Amino acid sequence: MSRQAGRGTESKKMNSELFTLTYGALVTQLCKDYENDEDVNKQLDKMGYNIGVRLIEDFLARSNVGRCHDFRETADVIAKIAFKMYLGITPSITNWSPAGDEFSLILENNPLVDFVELPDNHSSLIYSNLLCGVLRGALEMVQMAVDVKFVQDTLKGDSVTEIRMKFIRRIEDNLPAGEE
Amino acid sequence: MAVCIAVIAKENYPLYIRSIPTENELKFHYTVHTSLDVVDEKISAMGKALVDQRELYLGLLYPTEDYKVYGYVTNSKVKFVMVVDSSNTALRDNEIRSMFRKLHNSYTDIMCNPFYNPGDRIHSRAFDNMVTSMMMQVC
Amino acid sequence: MDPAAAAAAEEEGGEKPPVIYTMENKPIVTCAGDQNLFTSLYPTLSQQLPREPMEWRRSYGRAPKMIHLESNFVQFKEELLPKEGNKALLTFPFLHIYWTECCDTEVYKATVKDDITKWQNVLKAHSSVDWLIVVVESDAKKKNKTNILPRTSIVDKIRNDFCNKQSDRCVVLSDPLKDSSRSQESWNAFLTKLRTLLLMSFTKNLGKFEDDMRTLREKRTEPGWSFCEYFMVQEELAFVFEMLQQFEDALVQYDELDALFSQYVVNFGAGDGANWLTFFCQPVRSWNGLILRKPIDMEKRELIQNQEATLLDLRSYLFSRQCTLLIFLQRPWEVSQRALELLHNCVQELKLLEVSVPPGALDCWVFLSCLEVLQRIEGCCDRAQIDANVSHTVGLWSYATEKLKSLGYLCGLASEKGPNSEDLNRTVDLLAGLGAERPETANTSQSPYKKLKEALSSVEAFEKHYLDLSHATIEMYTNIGRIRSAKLVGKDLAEFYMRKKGPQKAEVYLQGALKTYLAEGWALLVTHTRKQLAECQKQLGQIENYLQMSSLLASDNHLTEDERKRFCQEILDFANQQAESQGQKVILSMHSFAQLKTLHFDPPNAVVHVGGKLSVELTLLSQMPIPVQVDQIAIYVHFNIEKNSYRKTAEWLTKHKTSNGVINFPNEVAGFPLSRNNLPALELYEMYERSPSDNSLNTTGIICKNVHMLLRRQESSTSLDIPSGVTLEDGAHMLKCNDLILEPGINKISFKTQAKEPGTYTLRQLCTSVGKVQFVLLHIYPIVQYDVYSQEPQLKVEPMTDSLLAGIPQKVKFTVITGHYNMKSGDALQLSNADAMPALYNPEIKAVIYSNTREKISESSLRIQSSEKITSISLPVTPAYHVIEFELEVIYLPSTPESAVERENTVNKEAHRKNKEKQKPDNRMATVDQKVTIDCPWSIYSTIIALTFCIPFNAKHSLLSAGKRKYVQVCVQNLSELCFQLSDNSLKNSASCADLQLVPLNPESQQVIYSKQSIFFVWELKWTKELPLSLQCLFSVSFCPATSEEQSLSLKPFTYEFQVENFFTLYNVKTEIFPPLGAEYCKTGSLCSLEVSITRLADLLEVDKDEALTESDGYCTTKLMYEVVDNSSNWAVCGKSSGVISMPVAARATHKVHMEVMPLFAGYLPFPDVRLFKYLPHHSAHSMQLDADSWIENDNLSVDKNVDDQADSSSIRSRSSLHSAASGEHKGLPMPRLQSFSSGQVFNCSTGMQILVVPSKDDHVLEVNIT
Amino acid sequence: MADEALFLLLHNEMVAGLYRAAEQGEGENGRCITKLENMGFRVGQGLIERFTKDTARFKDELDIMKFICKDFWTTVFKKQIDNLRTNHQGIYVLQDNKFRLLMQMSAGKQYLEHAPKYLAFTCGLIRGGLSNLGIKSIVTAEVSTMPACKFQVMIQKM
Repeated sequence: MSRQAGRGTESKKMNSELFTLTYGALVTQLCKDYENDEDVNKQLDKMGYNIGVRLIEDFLARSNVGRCHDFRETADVIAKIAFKMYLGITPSITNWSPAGDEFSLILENNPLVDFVELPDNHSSLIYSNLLCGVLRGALEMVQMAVDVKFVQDTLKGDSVTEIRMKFIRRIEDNLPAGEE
Repeated sequence: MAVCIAVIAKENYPLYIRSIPTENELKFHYTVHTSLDVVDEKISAMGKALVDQRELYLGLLYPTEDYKVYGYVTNSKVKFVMVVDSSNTALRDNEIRSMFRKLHNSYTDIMCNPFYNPGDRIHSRAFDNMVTSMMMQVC
Repeated sequence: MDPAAAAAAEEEGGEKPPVIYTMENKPIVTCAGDQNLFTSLYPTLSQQLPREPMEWRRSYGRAPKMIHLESNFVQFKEELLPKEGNKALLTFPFLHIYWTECCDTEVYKATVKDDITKWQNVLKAHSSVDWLIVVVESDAKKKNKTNILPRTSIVDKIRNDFCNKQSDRCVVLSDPLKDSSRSQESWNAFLTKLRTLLLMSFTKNLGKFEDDMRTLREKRTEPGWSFCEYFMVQEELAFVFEMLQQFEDALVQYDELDALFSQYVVNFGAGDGANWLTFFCQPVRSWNGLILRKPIDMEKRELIQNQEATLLDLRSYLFSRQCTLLIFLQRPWEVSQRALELLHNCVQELKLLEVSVPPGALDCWVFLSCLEVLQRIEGCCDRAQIDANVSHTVGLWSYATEKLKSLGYLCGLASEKGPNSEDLNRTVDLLAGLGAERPETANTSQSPYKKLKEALSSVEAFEKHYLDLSHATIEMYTNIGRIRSAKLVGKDLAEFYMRKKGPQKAEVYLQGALKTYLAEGWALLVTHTRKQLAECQKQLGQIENYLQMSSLLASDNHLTEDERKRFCQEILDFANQQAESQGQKVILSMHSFAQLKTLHFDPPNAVVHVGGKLSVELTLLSQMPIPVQVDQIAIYVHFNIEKNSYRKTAEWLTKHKTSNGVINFPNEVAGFPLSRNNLPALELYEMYERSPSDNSLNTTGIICKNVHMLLRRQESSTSLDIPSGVTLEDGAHMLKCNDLILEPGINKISFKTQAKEPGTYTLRQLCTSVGKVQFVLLHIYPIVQYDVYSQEPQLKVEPMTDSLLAGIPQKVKFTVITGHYNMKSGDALQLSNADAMPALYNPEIKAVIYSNTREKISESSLRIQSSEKITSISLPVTPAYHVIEFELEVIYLPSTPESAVERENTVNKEAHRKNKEKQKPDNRMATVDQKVTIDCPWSIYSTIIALTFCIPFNAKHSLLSAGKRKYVQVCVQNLSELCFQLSDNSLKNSASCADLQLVPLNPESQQVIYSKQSIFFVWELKWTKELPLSLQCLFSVSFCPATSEEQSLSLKPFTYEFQVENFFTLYNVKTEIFPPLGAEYCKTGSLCSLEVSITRLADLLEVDKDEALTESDGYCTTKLMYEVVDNSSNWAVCGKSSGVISMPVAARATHKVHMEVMPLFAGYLPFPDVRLFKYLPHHSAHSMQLDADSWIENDNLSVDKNVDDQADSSSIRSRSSLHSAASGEHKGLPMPRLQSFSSGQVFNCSTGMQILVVPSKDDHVLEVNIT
Repeated sequence: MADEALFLLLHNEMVAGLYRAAEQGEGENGRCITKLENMGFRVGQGLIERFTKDTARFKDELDIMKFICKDFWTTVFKKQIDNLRTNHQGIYVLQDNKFRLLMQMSAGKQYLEHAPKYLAFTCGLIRGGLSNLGIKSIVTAEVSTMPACKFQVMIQKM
C-alpha cells in the first residue's frame, strides 16, 4: 500500500515553495479582508474544510487505503501516509487520551510556516489553521466527525507544532459518493 | 568582523543597515551610500560581461584608510554592502563571498515571509541574528 | 663597452659594490688570450650578438622566452671570478672566452698552450665551467709563413689538449674580417654557439642562485635571519631579470618581497613578532613621500642594505621599484591602484606596529605620495589616456584632498582666525620632517613638495590649494558619474566653508547633498545634512528656510529628544518674539509640523440646511516633541453655488450623499523615495468576447483597463524639499478654532459653523498660526466638501400600498417637509372633504417628526376635527427642515351608482378594448381618480392631490334560456391581489314590475373570492303576464377583506347595474338528422336528410311589431330567414343551405325545412348550426341605425340579389367577405335586410346534440385522417 | 516537497473563497480578480528571489523572459511555455497549450466563462516575478479553447 502511495506521489511532486508562498499570500490577503484574527482563523478553517472534502477523494484514489477500523488506525494513516504524501513530512503521534479518542500530531517542521515571522499585531492568528479544516473535512467524508485544533505552534515560540484531534462521533447517514 | 552590513533596495535606499554599536553609525551610512557609486559602475560594467563573468559577488568596491568595502548584488537588483576593518587583513575573498551568500539566503527568506512587504525596511529577528553573528564571528 | 671601457673596468676592478645602473647593465663575458685580436673583432661581435633572438628554456616549468642577448665583454682577470658565497649576480661573469689566431705549431707549443692552460687552471680553481676557445684563421697570416701545417691541426691540438669530450668548446672563426660567404657561415656558427653557452650559463647560475635564495628564505624563522639581507638577495635576482628585460619576472620578485613583509607585519599584529621587524618600528622621523622619478632610489636602498630603513623607507623603495617595472610594462593604472592600496596599507601597518608617528606626519607622507604617483603617471601618459582613466586616479585625488584637509585643520589653517602659535609650531615640525627637496624635483615648479610647503605656509595658500584639489576631485567624480562621492567631497567643502564662516558658499553644497539623500531615502544622512543646512541658513539669516528646516528637524525621530526640543524651541522663540516687524508673518509648510490624519463631519453626510449647524473634527498628528501653544487653526473654505444641478437639491443631498463622515488622509512619509509607490494600481477585469454570429463565448480572459495610465513613463521627480512660495488663498469663508495646545501626537480639533448661503463648500487649506509663524497645508487632498441647501416646504400624500382599492378603508401617508418653514402651534392642514372619500378619524393617530436626515426626533398625537365640509389636521409644532409623517385612513365610496361605478364601468369597457388591442390580459382594474384639496399653512394656494383608487371587482351578466324559461347570470371577478368575503348578494329589478320574480339559485352564505377568481350568481326570472321589452337590474353584493375579522359596517356593497332586453323566447328551433333510408346509421360520404323545424311559441307581441310583419285580415305572418352553418365543417350541406320562410305569428305555428347533408367524418358529429334572422323587405325607411353585425349580412345579400341562388353557403360567405371591403358605397341603399334576434328570443333546442356517424368501408383514407 | 494536488485544491479554493466572499457583499468581483492577481504578484516576487538565487546575472530583458518561460514555468507548472513571441518593443506573448490550472476543467469552450478567475493568480505570478527582476509590466491573459491560454506581458519602459 505504502509502495503504491509512493508511486502515486512521485509524479505529483512539485515545488513546495510555490505552495508555501501561495498559502502565505492567502493568509495575508485574508488578514487584509477581515479586521480581526478570529475571523481569519474561521475563514481558513472553512477553506480548509472545503479542500478536505475534495482532497479525501484524491487521497483514497492514490493511496489505496482501506476503511480504517479504529481511530488509532486513522491516526496512523493521517500521519504516516497523508502528511507524507501531501506535505512530505511525517508527524509523530502522541498523547493518546486514555479513552483512545484523542491524540496529538507533533510536527517538528511545518512546511506552511517556512519563512514566516508573525508580526506582533497578529498574536491571535492561527496561521496554519487551514490544516485543521482539511483534516476535519476529509474525515467527515469518511463518516468521522472530529474536532481539530492547534495547541502548540512554533510560530508562537513553542518548541514544536502540535495539532490535537478529538474523535466526536461516527456519521452514519448519507455516505458520500466515491467512498470505498 | 564585519563592522557594518547593509541591504540596499533596487532604488538605492537602505532596507537594512547595521553597524557595530561601538562605531559611529553615521560614518558608515556615508561610507555605504558612497560605495553605491562603485556598485553602479560595476553593475553596468557587468552587464556587458559574458555569462560566466556575471556573478553576483562584486568584490572589493573600494578600500579606505580604515575599511574595506565589499559589494554583492542579487538578480533582483538588491545590493548587499559589507564594511570590514582594514586591519582585519586575515580575511580572504572567499570568506567574504560565503558571508554574502549567507546574507543572500537570509534575505531570500525575508522575501518569502508573507507578512513582509517587499520594499519595506527589514525588521526580522532571524535576519538580525544572522547579521549579528557575522559581526561577532572572528576570522 | 669598448676596450677602453674594458680597461677602465680593469682599473677599478677591485672596488665594490660596482655602481648599478640596471638599464646599462649587460651580462659580463671575460676575454683572455689575444687582446688585439678581440679588439679587432669586438665591433662586429657586439653588433651581431643581439641581432637574432634565442629561446631560453627555463627551470621550474617557467615559460620559455625569446631573448635578444647582449653582453658586456671585459678583459679576463682572476679577480672577476666570484669567490665562494658571493651573492652578486650583476658582476658575475657568465662566460669566459679565450681568443687566439695562432697557426704555427711551434708558437703554439711555445706560448699559447701554456697560456691557455694557465687560464684554464684559474677557471677550474673557481670551478667555473662556462668557457670557450675561439681560433681565428686568416689567409693573410699564412702567406708569410713557410712551414705551413694544415689549418685544422692547431684546432685539433687544442681540442685534445683541453676539450676532452666537449670538442664544441673550441670553435673556428675564419676570415672574420672578410666579407665572404665562408666568413658569414663561421660567424653564424660562432654566434649561435656563443648564445647557447650564455643561456646555458644563465640557466645554470640563476638556477643555483634561486636555490640558494630559497634556502635562505627557509631560514627566515631562525633568530639571526634578517629581512634586509634577504631583500638584497632577491632584489639581485630582480635586477638580473630586469637586465635581461624580463620585467614581469623582476616584478614578481618585488611582489614576493612585498607579500613576505606584509605577512610579517600581520603576524606581528597577531602576536608573534620577528626581532628584525623592530628595525622598522623606529619612530617615523621623515615623511617625504614616495620618489618615483629615478629607476632606483639609491639612498633608500642603502638604508635597507645597512638595515637602517624605517617602514616608510622600505615601503617607499619597494613601491618605487614596482612602479618603475609597471611603467616599463605599460601598466600605469595598476600603479595608481597599487599606490592607493599601499598608502592605506602603510597607515595600517604603522598602526599595527605601534610605530610612533608625529601628528600630521602621515598625512604629509600620504599627500606627497599621492601627488607623486599622479605626477609620475601624468609623466608617462598623454591627456587623453588620463582623462579616459580618471576612475583609476580619482581615488588618489580625493585621498590627497582628504589629507590636505586634515592637515589644514591640524595646523589651524581652516579656522576663521588663522593658526595660533601652537598650530605654527606643529606646522614647523611637519615641514622639518619633509627635509630638503630632492634634486630631481628641485627645478619643477609644481612638485608635490613645493605644493605642500606652500599649502601649509598660509591660510590663503591652504584655502587655494584645498579648493583646487576639492574642485578637481568633485569634477572628476562627476565626470565619471560617481555623484554620491562627489557630493560627499562637496560636503567636506561645505564644512570647511562653515568653519571659515562662509555659509553662502557652503549652502549650495549642502543643498546638493541633501537632494541626493532625500531622493534616495537615506534618513540618517538627511537628518545630518539638514542639521548642517539649518546652521548654515541660520548664519545666512534665511529665517523662513531656517524655521522650516528646524520644524523638519524637530519632527525628526532620528534626533535625540533634546535636539528635537532645541529646534522646536527655536521656532517657538521666533514665533513669540515681540518684534516690531509685527506685520508680516512667516509662512511654512505644515507637513513637518503636523499631519492631517482624519477629518470627521457632523452631520456625517456633510449636508446641512441653511442655518443648520455643521461641525468638523480634525485629527492632527503633531510632530513636535513638546506641546505647542497655537493661537489659531483655520480651515480656508472655498464657496461656490451650483444652483441648477440636481445633485445639489435637498432631495438628492439628503438621500444620496454618502454618510461615512470620516475622511482619511494618506500620510506622506517624509524622506522616502516615492518612486516605489507612484504607480497607479492595475484595473483588471474579466473579459468575455462573444462571437458576433451566435452569441456564444469566443474568448475570455483578463484585461487591464488603465494600460494607458500605466505605460506612460513616470518621471519620479518628487523632491521633498520645502515647497517654495507657500501662499494662502484669501478665504472669505474660514473655519476657525482659537487658543489651543497641540500636544505631541494625536490631537482632535473641532470646528463649528452655522450654514449660511446654500452651495458647496470645499475645504482647501489648513493653517496653524503660532505667533508670527503660520504652518500651512497647501492642499487638502483628497477633496473635502460640505453642502448647504435650502428647501421649500412641501406636502406629499401617497398610499401605503402600491394601489388603493375602492370600498375598503386604507392608510394614506402624509409627509410634510417643513423646509424653511417653522410649524407653529395652530398650523393645520385643511382637507376639503369629498363625500366619496371621507377621512376616517382614528384617535390614536400619531405624527412622527424626523430630521431632514431621517433621524426620528419625536412623536406627537394628531388632533383631527372634521366638519361636514372640512377636515382639519392640526400639525405638531416643528422647526424648519424637518419632516412630519402621519398616516390617515381613508375609504373611497362609489357614492351613487350612476356617478362613479357606471362611468367607471364604461371607462372600463374602453379599457378592455384598448387592452385587447395591446394583447394584454383583461385583468386591469377600473380606476377612479379622487381629488382632494388641501390648504397648507405655509401657502395661500391650496394643494390639490389626486388619489387613484381601483375597483377590485369586475362584473359581467348574461341571459340564459331553457325553452321559455329564463335565467340571469352575473359573473363577479376579483381583479385585486387581496381576497374578499362576499355576502348578501342580491339582484333587483329597478323598474318595479309587480309580477316579475327573481328567484336566486345561489347559496345564501358568505363566499370567499380569491384574487383573480370569478364567482357566478344565477337568478331565474318568473313572470305571469307579458313583460316590458327590457328589464333594469341592479346587482349588489357586499364585501370585506377576507383577512380583516371586524366587519366594518361602513362598507358599501359592490353594485353592478345592467339591463336585459327581448329576453322572451319567440321561436324554438329543432334540428334532426336521419340516416339514409334503410341504413341504421349515418355513413361518412353518404347523404343524410336534415330536418329543421321552427316553431313559434307565442302569439303576436310588442316585439314583433316591425316591417317583417305583414298583416292581412287579422292574420299575421312574419318573414324569417334561416341558415344552416357548419363552422366545424363536419358536414357538407347539399343544395340550399339557407332560405326565407314566412312564419305565421301565432303560438305553436311550425315550419319544417328539409335538406341533405353529408357527414365528412366518422364519429359523433355535432349537428350543424341553424341560425334564424328577421327578413325585412327593402322598402323600409330607417336603414340607418343598424349595428355593425347585421350590416355585413345585409351587404352580402345586396351583392347577389336572389338568395334562392344555388350556391352553397360557403361560397356565399366567401363572396361576401370578398366584397365586404367595398361595402362602403352600398351603405344605406334601401334593400332587403336581415335583423338578428336578440339572444334569448330564439331557443335552439338541439344545440350541442350529436349524431353517430359510422365510417364507410371504402374511405379508409378518411378514417386515417381523423385518428 | 509538497504535493501538487494540494496546491491545485488550494488555488481552486482561493478562487472559490474570494468569489464567495464577494457575493456576500464586500467588493464586486472586479476586486476578486485584482485580489487574486495581487496574491500571485506577491508569490511571484518571493519565488523569483529564490529561483534566481544561484543563477548568473541576467544579460537583458529577453534573457529574463526566457528564464520565466523555461526555468520559472517549469518549476511552477512542471512544463515550459510552449511558445514565446515578442515584437521587440516590450510586448511578449507567452503561450501555454496545456495550462496546468485549466487542466482540471474539461477542455474546449464549455467552462470558458470560468477561465478568467483561474488565470488571475498566474498573471500576478508573472508580473511579480518580473517586477522583482526590475521589470515593471502589465500582464493580461486570454483563453479561447481550454486548456490552452496566452499571457500577454506589456513592459513599462522606466
